[in-house]
Amino acid sequence: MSTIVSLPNQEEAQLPKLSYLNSEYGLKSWLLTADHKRIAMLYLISITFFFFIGGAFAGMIRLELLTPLPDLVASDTYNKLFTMHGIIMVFLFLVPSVPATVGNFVIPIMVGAKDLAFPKINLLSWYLYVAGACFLLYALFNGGVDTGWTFTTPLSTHYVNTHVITGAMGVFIAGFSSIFTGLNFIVTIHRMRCPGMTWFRLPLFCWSNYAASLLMVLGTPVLAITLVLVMLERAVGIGVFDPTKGGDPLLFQHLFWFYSHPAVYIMILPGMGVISEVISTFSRKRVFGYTAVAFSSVAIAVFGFFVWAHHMFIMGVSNYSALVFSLLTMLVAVPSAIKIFNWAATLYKGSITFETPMLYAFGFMGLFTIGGLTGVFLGSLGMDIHLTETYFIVAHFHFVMVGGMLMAYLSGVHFWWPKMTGRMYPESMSQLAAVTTFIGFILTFFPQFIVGYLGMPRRYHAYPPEFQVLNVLSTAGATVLGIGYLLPMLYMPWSLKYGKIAGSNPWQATGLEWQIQSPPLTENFVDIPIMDHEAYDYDWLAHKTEHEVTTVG
Amino acid sequence: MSAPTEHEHHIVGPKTYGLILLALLVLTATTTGAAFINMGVFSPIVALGIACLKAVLVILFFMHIRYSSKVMMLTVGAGFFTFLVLITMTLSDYISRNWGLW
Amino acid sequence: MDSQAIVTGHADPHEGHEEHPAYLRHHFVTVEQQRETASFGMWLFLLTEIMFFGGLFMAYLLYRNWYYDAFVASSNTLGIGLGTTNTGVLILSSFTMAMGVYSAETRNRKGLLTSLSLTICLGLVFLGIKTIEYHDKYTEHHIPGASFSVEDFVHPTDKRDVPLAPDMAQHAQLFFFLYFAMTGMHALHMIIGISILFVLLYQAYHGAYIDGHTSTIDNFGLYWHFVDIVWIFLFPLLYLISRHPLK
Amino acid sequence: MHISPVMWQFLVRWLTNSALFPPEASAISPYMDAFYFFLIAISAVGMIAVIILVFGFSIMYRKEKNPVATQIEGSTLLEATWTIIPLALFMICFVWGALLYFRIYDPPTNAMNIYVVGKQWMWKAEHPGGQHEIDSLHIPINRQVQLTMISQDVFHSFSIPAFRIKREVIPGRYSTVWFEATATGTYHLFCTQYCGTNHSAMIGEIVAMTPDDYQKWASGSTSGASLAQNGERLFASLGCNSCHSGAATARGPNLAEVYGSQLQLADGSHVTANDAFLREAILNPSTRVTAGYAPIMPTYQGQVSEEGLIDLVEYIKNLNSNYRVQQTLTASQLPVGQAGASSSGSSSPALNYRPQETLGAGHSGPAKSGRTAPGVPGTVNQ
Repeated sequence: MSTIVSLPNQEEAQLPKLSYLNSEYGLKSWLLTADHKRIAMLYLISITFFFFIGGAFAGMIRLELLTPLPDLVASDTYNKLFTMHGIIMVFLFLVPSVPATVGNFVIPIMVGAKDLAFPKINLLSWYLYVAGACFLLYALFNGGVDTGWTFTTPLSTHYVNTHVITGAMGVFIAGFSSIFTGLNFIVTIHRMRCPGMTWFRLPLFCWSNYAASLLMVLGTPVLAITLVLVMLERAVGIGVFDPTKGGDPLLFQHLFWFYSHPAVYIMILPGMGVISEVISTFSRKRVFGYTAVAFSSVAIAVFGFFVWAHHMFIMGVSNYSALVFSLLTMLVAVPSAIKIFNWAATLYKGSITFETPMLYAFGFMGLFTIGGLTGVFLGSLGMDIHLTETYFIVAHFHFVMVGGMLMAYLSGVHFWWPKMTGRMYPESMSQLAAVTTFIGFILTFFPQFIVGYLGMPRRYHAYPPEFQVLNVLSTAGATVLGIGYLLPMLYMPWSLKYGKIAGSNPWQATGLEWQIQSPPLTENFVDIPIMDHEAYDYDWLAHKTEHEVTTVG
Repeated sequence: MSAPTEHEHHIVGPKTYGLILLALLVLTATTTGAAFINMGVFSPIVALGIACLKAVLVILFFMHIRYSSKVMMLTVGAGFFTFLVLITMTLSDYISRNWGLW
Repeated sequence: MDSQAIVTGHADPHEGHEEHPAYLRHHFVTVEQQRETASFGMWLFLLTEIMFFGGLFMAYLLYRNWYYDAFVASSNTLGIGLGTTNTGVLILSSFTMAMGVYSAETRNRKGLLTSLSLTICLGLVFLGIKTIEYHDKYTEHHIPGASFSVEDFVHPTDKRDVPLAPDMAQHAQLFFFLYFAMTGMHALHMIIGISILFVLLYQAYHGAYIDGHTSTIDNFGLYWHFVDIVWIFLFPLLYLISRHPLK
Repeated sequence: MHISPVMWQFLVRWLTNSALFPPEASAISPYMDAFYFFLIAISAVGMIAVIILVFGFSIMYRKEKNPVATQIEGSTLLEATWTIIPLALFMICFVWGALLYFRIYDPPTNAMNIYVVGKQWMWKAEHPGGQHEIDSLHIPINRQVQLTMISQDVFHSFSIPAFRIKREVIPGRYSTVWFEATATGTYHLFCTQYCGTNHSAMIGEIVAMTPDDYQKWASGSTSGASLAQNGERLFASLGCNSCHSGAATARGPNLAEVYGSQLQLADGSHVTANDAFLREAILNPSTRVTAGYAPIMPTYQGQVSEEGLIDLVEYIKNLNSNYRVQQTLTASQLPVGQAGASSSGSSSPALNYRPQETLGAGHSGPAKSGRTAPGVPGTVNQ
């Protein structure tokens, strides 16, 4: 059976009279809303804001590293730059990026619900996010934090005199924001599915966000208590992590990485969900091996809790447990490989078009593959000794986080932009942006693998001159990358007013969210839908569109 | 078939609550008494065993898990499982540290 | 606009009761769904609480193994009597709370009011006893930090204790820090719980929760029982398991 | 097109001496690089596979060419394939990596030992012969060198890219790493664990020399007293010898030839007396009490610097007989009064401490143990 793609005639399409955007007006109607779509918009704005703050810091870091000498900024300033870059990018951008914006917007619609299970808690989690962000901004404006985003003891507790407590408090609060988001998603996916929406009819985006939410709910509290202990140790001087008082600084690392390694999967899993949706939609095909992809998400989430000590291989953990953790690390690499190959196989015999989300998705697949494979370098014990704490590891997690997650995020934002706003983004412009981002990214971070194997340590303010050429390349790439990220900032707002009217289903995608008007009504569905077909069922979609054509005219 | 697995609401009566209360108090007395008997390495095991028993009673009856759906039981299990992962995997490092030179 | 393209019928699984009670939120279909959703969410929140305390338990286990003697000696300075009483009190309060849930389900306003107020009282008793214990620690200079004195551990007053070497005695501070951190965190949860209880009591007094919509009471009950469970584990760990140190 | 001269200069410099790998200057580096190439090969294969699939399909099945998609459910066989093959490859990486890891972190028995102390923001190396260096380390080639490292403040990390070795330097605990340099030359020494303001200034140079040159250098730059000699002086001035005199009735265990021996502890367990154990025994004596002795030793936490501890450890390592110990003892043996006076101003909790009869079965009895407590002078700094 086959499907003929016929994009709806967008000249005839018009914006619906009533939608969640114009149901109420005024600032109050936004700040006190319980509508998941509006909260998603609030998140979108605040996250973008912090992304560009963090990006500015990254730019200054790259500028400093243009020359081997410590000439642009003082070393303390530099330390604060990369610390705030890390904290903001991890806790204020990457962790909430896809779940809190795209996920918040589409997950309730995908499962056929009128809202998330706990709309007020959803709003609360945004306010918590803002509160945490305010703490971090306060710390920033009062001179920042210079412990590195890992708050490593005893440095953070006894040897720096910056605003560690404020910063840690900010992260603590932001952590609870993500806990509540995750809690909301889990409950929604469990309890709010519409009739007929069985687990295996869920879009894969729901599966991966579900897995990520499990990690949020179970992992983040450990970070919270760890930060509480750090704050207490700094304020009152209790010695839980202080070797001179009999504490063990490694215990901090254990507790911290128990959250912060799963956090990596919190960041990447929702991105994988986006890729599944996009690849399927633009190759007009059901995702190859749906169950395999779904279960690999869960497998990643579960294994994710067993591998944290691979961040500590050279830090004096027992070599026996290093062995165990390395083995488990190898296991957790497998589900990611499965996903990649399934996506590739989804293209087979598809009918592929190359709109912007698809381009970003291809970018994701390439960069994430590199990132994942270099992760195997670092996961294998011997190689880790030489590579860890060098620029190799910096390049590795930027390939996963920026090359993977950020690509997926942009892919998702472009993909659901018509649904969110009712208007199309300018296609050619955004394709340019996607390509620019990809090229800039490779140019920025690939040299860092080489300079890393050469032994240049991370977090270095000044470095031996022989590393300069590679660093110059990296900085040059960073400028291109920056342009790639600025472009959407220009044309996305533009499209709000001048973009083509999207119509309800511009991509001819099968998800429930594409079967309702865009932008949707506040209550999403007039009546709770009944799911009567599998996910990614393009034949069903074809029938439906034919049916409409016949009925309409 | 509505997807959310719905589960009829079971009302636990005061008799059950009373029995559980009695059991809990007795167990508390037992564990305190046991603390005064020297059982060597077993005294912590006994104490924690009794604690687990009490916790299970509270969860099953006071918190109605015994009467609620599989998903809930699974959820509670998952929580304690993750907790055990944290404890065991971390301690595995500390325990095995002085097994060898390295 | 095909705003409801795939809606092929009304979604309510059992067409029986069309009349929706006032407390059914717009985005739920049935009361059952709403109740189950609420309690499921509460349980997930309790999972986060488990992991939150988990970090502290982890630290306690580790340092108890490292500085066994210090932990034994300091644990023996805690009053087992007060500890046991508190455990009993807390279990009782759990019972009264459960009874509160029961009377809410059976729409018994009087029972609800009495059990809620009883729970409040028992909770306050618990906190009172805890205050006494804290005060003892203060007078004995067992509060870690500046005023901490190792005297009691290098020259034990208690016959059960063996004297500790000065360096080991210093590590008693770790025990007491963890003691205050864990019991303090627990007490904080109690305080929050009691303040919520006051609100519930007020609302119940004005006739809430006896119209069949008991989710709030149920979920608060879950929270209260969880706090109880935390104490059920703190009690043996801090008070009991070190009475007979292994020689 | 026009390249800016600066850019051009960089490119030329890079292309002329473009280093993709640090020099292979240690016995381990060839193994490390071999493993590296293997991993690169695997990655290349995986990468190429993905690229071929993605681009191939994108070209073959683009909409213009293939307007009609054919729905395919999936294939268990394929799933199994790309589960098992990556898993197998990763397992090879795991085993190979583990072997390499143990090769690097398993110290040889007869290596020459150098002590390294990291502090914000410098490296201090101490050779057994008493040569002290800062931010540099001179070593002979073709000789196994083991580093016993400790940090005075925060986490540091001792990294020599040219030797492909790196090890965290931990506060409050010895960590070791070893290498065997194979080529003379000067190499980078980095602190790779972020350690505060001047992290990037905590660098130094490794000077690998031929054994003769090393001998010349060592004899030229010795500070006079070897570590063991410093240790002996410290041992006496701390009054350790008043308990650890080696006499049968001594309150402290006999330390002669204790290093490397199996000790039975009060709790019945056994430990090997290595550097870490000795250090721990000085700072937290009562955590691991030797069987048959009372836990009466005061802690020297905060009284001896890490260098001092290293001296003591090195001294005890080389202590073969108690002859000199007793010599110094007779000189410093004083009645209680003067002992107290000599150590006045630095009263330690141990001064008026009485052990209980109940403990330490078979130790030499409380009567004596009460009489003279070890005099504890103030902070020792040499």
